Amino acid sequence: QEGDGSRLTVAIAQQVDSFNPFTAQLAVTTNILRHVYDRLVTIDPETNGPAPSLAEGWETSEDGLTWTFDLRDDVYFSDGEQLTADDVAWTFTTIMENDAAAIASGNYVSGFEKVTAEDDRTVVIELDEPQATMTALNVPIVPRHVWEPILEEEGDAFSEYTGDDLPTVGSGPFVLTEHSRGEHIMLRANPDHWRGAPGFDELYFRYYSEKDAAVEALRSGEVSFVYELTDAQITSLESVEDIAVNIADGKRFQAFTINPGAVTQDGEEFGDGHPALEDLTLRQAIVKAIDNEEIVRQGSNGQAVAAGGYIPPRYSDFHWSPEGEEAILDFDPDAANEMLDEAGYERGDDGVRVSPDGDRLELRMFVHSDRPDNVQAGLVIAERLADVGIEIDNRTVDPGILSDALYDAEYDLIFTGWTVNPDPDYVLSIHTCGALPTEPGTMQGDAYFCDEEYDELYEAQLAEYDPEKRAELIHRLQEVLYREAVVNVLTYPNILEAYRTDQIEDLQLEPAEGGNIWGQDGYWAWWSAQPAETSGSPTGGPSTGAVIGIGVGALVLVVAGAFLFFRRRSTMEDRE
Amino acid sequence: MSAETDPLTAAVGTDTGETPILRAEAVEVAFSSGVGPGGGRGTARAVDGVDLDVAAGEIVALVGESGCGKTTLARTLLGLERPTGGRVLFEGAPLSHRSRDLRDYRRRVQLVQQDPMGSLNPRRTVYESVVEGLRIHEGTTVDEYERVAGALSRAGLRPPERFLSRYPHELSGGQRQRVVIAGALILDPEVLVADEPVASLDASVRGEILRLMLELRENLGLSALVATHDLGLAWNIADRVAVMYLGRVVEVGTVEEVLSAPEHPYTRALLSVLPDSGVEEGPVVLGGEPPDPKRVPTGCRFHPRCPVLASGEAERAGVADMCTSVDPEVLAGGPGHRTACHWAARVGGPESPRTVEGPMSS
Amino acid sequence: MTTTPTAADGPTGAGADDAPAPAGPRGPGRAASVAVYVLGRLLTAIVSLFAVIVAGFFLFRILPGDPVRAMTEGREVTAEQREELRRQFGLDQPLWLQFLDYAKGLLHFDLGVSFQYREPVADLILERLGPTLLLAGTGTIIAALLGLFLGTRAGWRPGGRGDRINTAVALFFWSVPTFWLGLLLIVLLASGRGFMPGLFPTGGMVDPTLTGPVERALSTAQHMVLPIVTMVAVIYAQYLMIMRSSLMDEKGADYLTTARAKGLRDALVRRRHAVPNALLPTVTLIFLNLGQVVSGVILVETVFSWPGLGQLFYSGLQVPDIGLVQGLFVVFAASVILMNLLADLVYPLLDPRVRP
Amino acid sequence: MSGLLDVRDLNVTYTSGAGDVPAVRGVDLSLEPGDTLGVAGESGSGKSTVALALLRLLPAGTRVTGRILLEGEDVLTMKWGRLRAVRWVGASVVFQGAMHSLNPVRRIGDQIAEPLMVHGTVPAKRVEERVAELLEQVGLPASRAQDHPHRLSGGQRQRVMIAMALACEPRLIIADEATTALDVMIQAQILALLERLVEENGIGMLMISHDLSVLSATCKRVAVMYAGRIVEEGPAHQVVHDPAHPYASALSAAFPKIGDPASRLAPRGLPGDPPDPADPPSGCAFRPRCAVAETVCATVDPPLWPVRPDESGRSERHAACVHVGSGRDGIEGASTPGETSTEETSR
Amino acid sequence: MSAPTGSVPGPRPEPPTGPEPTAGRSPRSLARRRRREALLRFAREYARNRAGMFGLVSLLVIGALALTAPLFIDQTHLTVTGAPGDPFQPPGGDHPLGTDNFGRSVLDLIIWGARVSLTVGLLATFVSVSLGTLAGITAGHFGSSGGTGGRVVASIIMRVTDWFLVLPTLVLAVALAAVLPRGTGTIILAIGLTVWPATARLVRAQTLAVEARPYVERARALGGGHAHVMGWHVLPNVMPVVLAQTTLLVATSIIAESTLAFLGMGDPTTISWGALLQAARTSGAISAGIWWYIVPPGLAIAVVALSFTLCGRAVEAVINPRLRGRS
Ligand SMILES: Nc1ncnc2c1ncn2[C@@H]1O[C@H](COP(=O)(O)OP(=O)(O)OP(=O)(O)O)[C@@H](O)[C@H]1O
Ligand SMILES: Nc1ncnc2c1ncn2[C@@H]1O[C@H](COP(=O)(O)OP(=O)(O)OP(=O)(O)O)[C@@H](O)[C@H]1O
Ligand SMILES: [Mg+2]
Ligand SMILES: [Mg+2]
Repeated sequence: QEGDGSRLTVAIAQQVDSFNPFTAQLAVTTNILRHVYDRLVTIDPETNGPAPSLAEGWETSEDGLTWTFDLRDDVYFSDGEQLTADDVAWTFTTIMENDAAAIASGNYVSGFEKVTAEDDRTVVIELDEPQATMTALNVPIVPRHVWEPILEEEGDAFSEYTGDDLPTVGSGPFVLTEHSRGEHIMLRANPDHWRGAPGFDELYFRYYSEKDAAVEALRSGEVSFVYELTDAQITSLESVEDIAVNIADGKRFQAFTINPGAVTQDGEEFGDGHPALEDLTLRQAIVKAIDNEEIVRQGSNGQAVAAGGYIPPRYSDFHWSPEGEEAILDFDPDAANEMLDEAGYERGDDGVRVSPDGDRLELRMFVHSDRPDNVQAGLVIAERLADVGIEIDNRTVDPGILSDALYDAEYDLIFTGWTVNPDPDYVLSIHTCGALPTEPGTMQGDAYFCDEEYDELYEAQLAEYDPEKRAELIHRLQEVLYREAVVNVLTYPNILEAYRTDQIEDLQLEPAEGGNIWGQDGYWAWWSAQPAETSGSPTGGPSTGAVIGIGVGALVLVVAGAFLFFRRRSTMEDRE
Repeated sequence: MSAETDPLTAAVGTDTGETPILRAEAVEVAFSSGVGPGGGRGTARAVDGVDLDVAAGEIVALVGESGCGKTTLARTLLGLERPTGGRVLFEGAPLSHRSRDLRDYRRRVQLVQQDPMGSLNPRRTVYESVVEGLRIHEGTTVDEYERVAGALSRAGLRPPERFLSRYPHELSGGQRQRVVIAGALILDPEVLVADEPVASLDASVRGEILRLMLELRENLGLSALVATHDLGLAWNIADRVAVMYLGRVVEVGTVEEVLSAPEHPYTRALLSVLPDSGVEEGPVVLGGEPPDPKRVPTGCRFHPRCPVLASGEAERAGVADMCTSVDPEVLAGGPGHRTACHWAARVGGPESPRTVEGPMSS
Repeated sequence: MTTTPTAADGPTGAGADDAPAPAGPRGPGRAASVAVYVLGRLLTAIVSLFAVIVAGFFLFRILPGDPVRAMTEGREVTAEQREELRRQFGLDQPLWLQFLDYAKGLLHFDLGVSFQYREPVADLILERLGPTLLLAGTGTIIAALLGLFLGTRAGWRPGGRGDRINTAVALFFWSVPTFWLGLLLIVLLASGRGFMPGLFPTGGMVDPTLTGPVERALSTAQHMVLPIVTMVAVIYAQYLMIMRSSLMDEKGADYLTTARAKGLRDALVRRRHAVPNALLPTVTLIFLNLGQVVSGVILVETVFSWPGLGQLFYSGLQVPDIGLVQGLFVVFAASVILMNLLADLVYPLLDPRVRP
Repeated sequence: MSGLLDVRDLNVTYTSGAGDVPAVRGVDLSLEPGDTLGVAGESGSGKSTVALALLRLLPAGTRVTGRILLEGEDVLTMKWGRLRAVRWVGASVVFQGAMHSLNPVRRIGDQIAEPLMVHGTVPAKRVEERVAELLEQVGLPASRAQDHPHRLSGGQRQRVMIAMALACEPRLIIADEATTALDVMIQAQILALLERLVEENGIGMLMISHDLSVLSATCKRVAVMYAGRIVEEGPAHQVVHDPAHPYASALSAAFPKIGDPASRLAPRGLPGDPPDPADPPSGCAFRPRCAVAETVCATVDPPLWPVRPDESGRSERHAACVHVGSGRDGIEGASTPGETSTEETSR
Repeated sequence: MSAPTGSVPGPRPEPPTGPEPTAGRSPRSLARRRRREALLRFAREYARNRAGMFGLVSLLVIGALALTAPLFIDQTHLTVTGAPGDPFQPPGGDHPLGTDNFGRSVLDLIIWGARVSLTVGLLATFVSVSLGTLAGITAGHFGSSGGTGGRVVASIIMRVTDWFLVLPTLVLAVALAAVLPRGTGTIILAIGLTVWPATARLVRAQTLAVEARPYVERARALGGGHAHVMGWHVLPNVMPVVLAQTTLLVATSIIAESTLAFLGMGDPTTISWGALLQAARTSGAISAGIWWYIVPPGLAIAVVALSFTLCGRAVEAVINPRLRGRS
């Protein structure tokens, strides 16, 4: 038995797709692999900017096409081999050259020309075009001596290789040692990690397929940490002794997009979006009729922030929010009604407006049935739009149906939402004209949005290495999005988490102010977490618990049995 | 003692040569067991070639021991069982198994089942059980109530009101049987096929029921085939009697002929065991198990239990070999006294020597 | 018309003066006929299974949604990455080719690959089969025994106090949703709030830190208590009700009077005579349920995070992981088929009358 | 008075369904070991009810009063435990409709063995042997013990029931239409068997049957029931062949005799309506159907009188009819009948 | 076949009322009168059963509340934007059962939810019980006495039933619910179409047992056709099984709705008991100890199910001759 050390238990729900860092995509696995493999650059919890990790420093060539990373010289894999520039170069090259290995991180290297190991400590990356996201390469660096043989052996089947040879060999603060599917995942601390040993000896992920059960497990001390809580759960946990709740600024935004008339990149129209929605006035009126504050209140029970721009305020540099004059789409149902009246949307007898072309404003709204906040927001929107004479056919459906509707452009309004990375490039890229489908059904983004000004701004920000200038460009991008009222952000839901203070002493949030614990872009939380003084191992109890439980069960059985027996005894005589 | 001149027998004219109203022609019914755990292979030849006529207005008794195929024959006559060989004729026409034809047929021919316990639906009242046939054929009629009451009182359940709303489990065995009879009579059938109709009735009620049958025959020309193992019943009402053994009729003739001057050793044994039979030699109790229709013995089917063969009398008559190897022919169904026995054919009956009808092919 | 003696029908012979022995149940052809019966059943089962496989395949293909999109939803992927996935799972091929591949795979017990886990579905299922069988098997057996026991009580004296209380309680549990009851049990008995100590774990199957086999077994038993209680509470009513009504049907039978007349205790009359007869219709139901129970534990497994097939299905459904869901569908259906087959084979043992 | 069975004033009233049915009204019976008492009577007259009452097997809710002394113990007031001990050992029953009285899912061997085990009549290892013996006794090969009831013919099932009834060597056997479903051949065997048992083991037998010839051949004494009462009782031969009560004589006359030209094609029944147990006619229940009824019959329900008594007023036979010898005197003498005569029935 | 099939297996359904002035009535009106009287008698007997009346009354009350709900519940109070209270108010004066996460009164929601839940429960049960009974009786009847043609029909029915039977109910319901458009109708269909095979199996087994009884043969010997045998003999004898199934299925159907919601197949925008439970669950009310949001919907389902059982029990007591006069 080796469980004497300190252990931190996390309740998780999502299943493991793969521990192959080249193919793992699900949030749980990427989160876990983040603790197993280091990246070149990580994020600084204090500043929210790039921070050195494997790379001590980096520099860019004049034309911005060549990046040189200087590696630390004290990084060892858990099998004792040193990590060198060769490992880095091999990792990137493999992703670039092998389709199967590109599944997880292919998007980061799509602009790479070549990656070379200058010497043991220096990696040089050459780009096709300038790329501002180079300090946010979320690519795990793997030991070449371990993975090269695997890659060769698996060949075409590499994409199916799930990396279940445990323990893993990585350079990160933890080593993945055990995985029992659907039961638990075990990580042991890497005491020789270059950044210093983690506080806990073991990181233990335990499966709870039902969130309420996980919360109860937190109450009973069986787990140390739960995440993705609801408002009601947070509220009730707040008052519990030895439990701390953490309400972090959201990384996600919740939005709905309006189908402005779907077209392919060649301009071929398809789908059956409501024709009137091509009209900017109508789209803007729809947005004006919706009160984001109310959605925060009703849809998220206050656990969200009403949105303006596209990028959550957590990323303060990139966040933009319409102020004063800019805030043309603020909640104002009267103004919305007026706009519509003026634009010729007459109200019919039933109070529903009819477009100037004679189309009744009955709009299909698709809502994710599996997202309670979407469902609730959907209800609010449907009711609010009724106020301005728009009838909503609320289709709260399976994700599958919803995505079919989206890709076939057979919707009018549809819910969406993204988790935004510290570098927002990707979520911005999906609204460029290049994200439009080449043929129906192949869209990259989540709205049929295409705007020249937007595309120009997007290209510009990608090539802009100066953070402040880039932030400015990104603000303007969001303004365009806001104005066009195709992608309409409603709220930024808070991240709700809780942990036991009698098990976890102290941990690092990311960002330090209003940051979250689970799903950090670095590994700060679990690396920094310290066992509490009183920390009894959370699972230290079960054997006594087992004894009590089984004892009680047995007692109940015995009592019931005795009762039945005697009852029978007493009545048996007099019965026929 | 011969009853050939019995006025009643003559009156109903079994000898007139008209087509019999109901006729079994070489009827064979074999049950083949399916396959399944528990085994039980082989074919049970429950009825193994029976010719039997029931003339209009005639009452025929079918007697025989348990398991000899009486019930099966009765069910076959009603079309409840399809014969595996031969056919059933009603008024000279072969019985059609089309459901419409069967329905009409079953209006005119009624069955009284052997088992009064099981023949009544436990969830139906007496009224409902009796009226069932009426409803099937005539729907609800105005005089339904009267007819039900009439049928019940004719069957001896008087006053009928007392029984109408009872359920079968509230009746005595005899009362159940009478409910079944009432249910059959309510349709005024032309032919009644009754399987042990009075087995659980006391003598007085039974007499009453039998008298009712005779009355119906007189007034309405009812014909009947009564399957029973009760020879007294045959004596009471039947014109003719057919003795069955292991799926075959082994002796047939008028009641007087068969019961007073039995020829077949089996019939004689039957009569001898009646409690107050006047047989001097004492009861001839046949040994052994009742024969199994799955294994019909070769030769005369009765030979393994035949007292005549066992006592060596057949040997003396020189037919012992035939007994064990030659199956006597199927007896014709019409009037006349016939016996399927090699020994009887050779030496004749004890009192009135007769010949067995010679081997014939039909 | 002549009747020829048929020698084939049985041993007869000149001079055989005792009647041929009755054909006992253990005739010579018994083994053969049993084999034919069993084979026939097996064949039917196989045909059903095939039908199910076809149905499963096409049923899940018409489910809306593109699995690859669903898998990559919310993450930063390029069109090429998606295409790669699509190719990997053979989703780029025409449907009939996919089916042929699938059918071919089935012959080697290859149920395809899970989109979500990137692992052969068969492996995933095998891995989870044990826990599910443990949970579902124990639960059903307890529920059936409890239901039959209480149903016997209730049906023996219908309308009595025991009957009223028993059926009311059973129906109450029957009418509450599984997840509702399960979660309440966790709240009440596992979380240790208020004065109640946390008696049972909130989920999972075994405490992984334990290594000794005895300890692990004990820990598993402890982890099983709440799921089993939930499962039993929710399903035992069905057994109770069916047993009750068939026993009531049987109550008027004459053989019960016989049994009583023999001087049997009331309990014996019930146990030895009434129950075996009343059990016959119930057995059908038990086997039906045994088959369905594997899929029926979806909710219990989900609530109690039991690492079994149900939870696997639930997770597959969330994605949706067509390969997995379809594989599970086949497995669930196969379990029903298997149980039906067993029922067909067992029933004749219970009811001599259906033995041909 | 310490006979095997002594029934006094037995009344049974069914209460289920539409109203009460007084099926048995004041029946007295007594039986000595080694005796056979036959019971005949009209269908529905309460014969089976009496049989069931003897072991308290009537459906719940049925009202039973009177006294049933089985070897001196009153069955009606027995504790359940004692009653169970008495059942099948003290007295066993072959039910009417015995074909339905077997459990369809249990092997007949087990069913026969069951009372043996329950009552511990024979040691466990001898049970099988005993079952085989019993089956042989009733003319079934011992191998049939392995069969289930549905594999047996009606007659065979009936014989199984008889074998079962004999299992514990009871002091009293109640055979309710035990041979009705049997063909004459087997009936003869069974009757012979029963007679032998009664004789050899000195057990008592209560035999209910419609077949008067069977009763007269097998039983020492016969009782005739009508409308829930015993209307005549006496030595079998006399009651069957020379009945005193009008109903008994009607019954006897109705019984067919093969070879008797008088009954040929002339079945005799009994005219008139059977009595309604729920609403019996005043006076003698048979009065409405009686050919020799008089006015007095409408008021007096006669008890059992001695028939043709000897000087001391005793007789082997009793009948409940005002026309029967002392009966008339009794009524005309306006003495209270009943007590004396019923007392005399039991020797 | 025009055989009359007494479909109401009422108590003592025939008039033992003596020879009445029946002259001048047509058989048709007589039949009608007979049926009416049977029904009346049934009602009278039923009314004597206290538990049955209790169940009936409570069902009627719930049904009446559900039907008249629009009269006393302000529908704007059921909307998210028009919620009258604050989220998660505990039970108190204004809201006897507290409020949900939007601030809507849980009591109002329960009453309103009865509309959908009862509809789902009743219709789905109706669909599956009638389908199952029909299939079971037909298969059982023709399988045992239909001649070759009948046997073919029976075996086809049974094959189909068996085939449905082996499909895992829940999985199939999920697939159906996913394919069909979301809504109450779909739920009803998904439940109704997947639950019936079990009923069919049970009914068939019972039918086979009944068919083997001599009274069925007697009916056939009387000339009764298939319809007669099935309706007059088989149906009353399978009623206990059917009733037992029905009482169980009502609850099953109501719950199935919430189970489908649990699996993500429900329509969270409708107000029903199942949806309420699911909403309570997704809002984390259970672990947050907001019992007033979780317990009432569960209890409501239980009450309806119990009431149905009481009714079923009473019907059974009335139609079973051996149970008559007890309880
Ligand atoms: N469905 C069946 N399957 C197989 N064998 C059968 C079937 N029905 C009857 N038999 C057999 O056919 C033979 C004749 O049976 P049947 O019922 O006709 O005799 P029975 O003369 O009416 O006898 P009983 O006097 O006992 O009623 C019996 O041996 C019986 O076992
Ligand atoms: N459970 C019951 N409820 C009401 N009445 C009943 C019940 N059982 C029997 N009876 C009635 O009681 C009377 C006596 O029935 P019993 O069975 O004792 O008659 P029995 O003499 O045995 O007639 P049988 O010779 O026809 O068998 C009958 O009139 C019968 O209708
Ligand atoms: Mg028969
Ligand atoms: Mg009787």
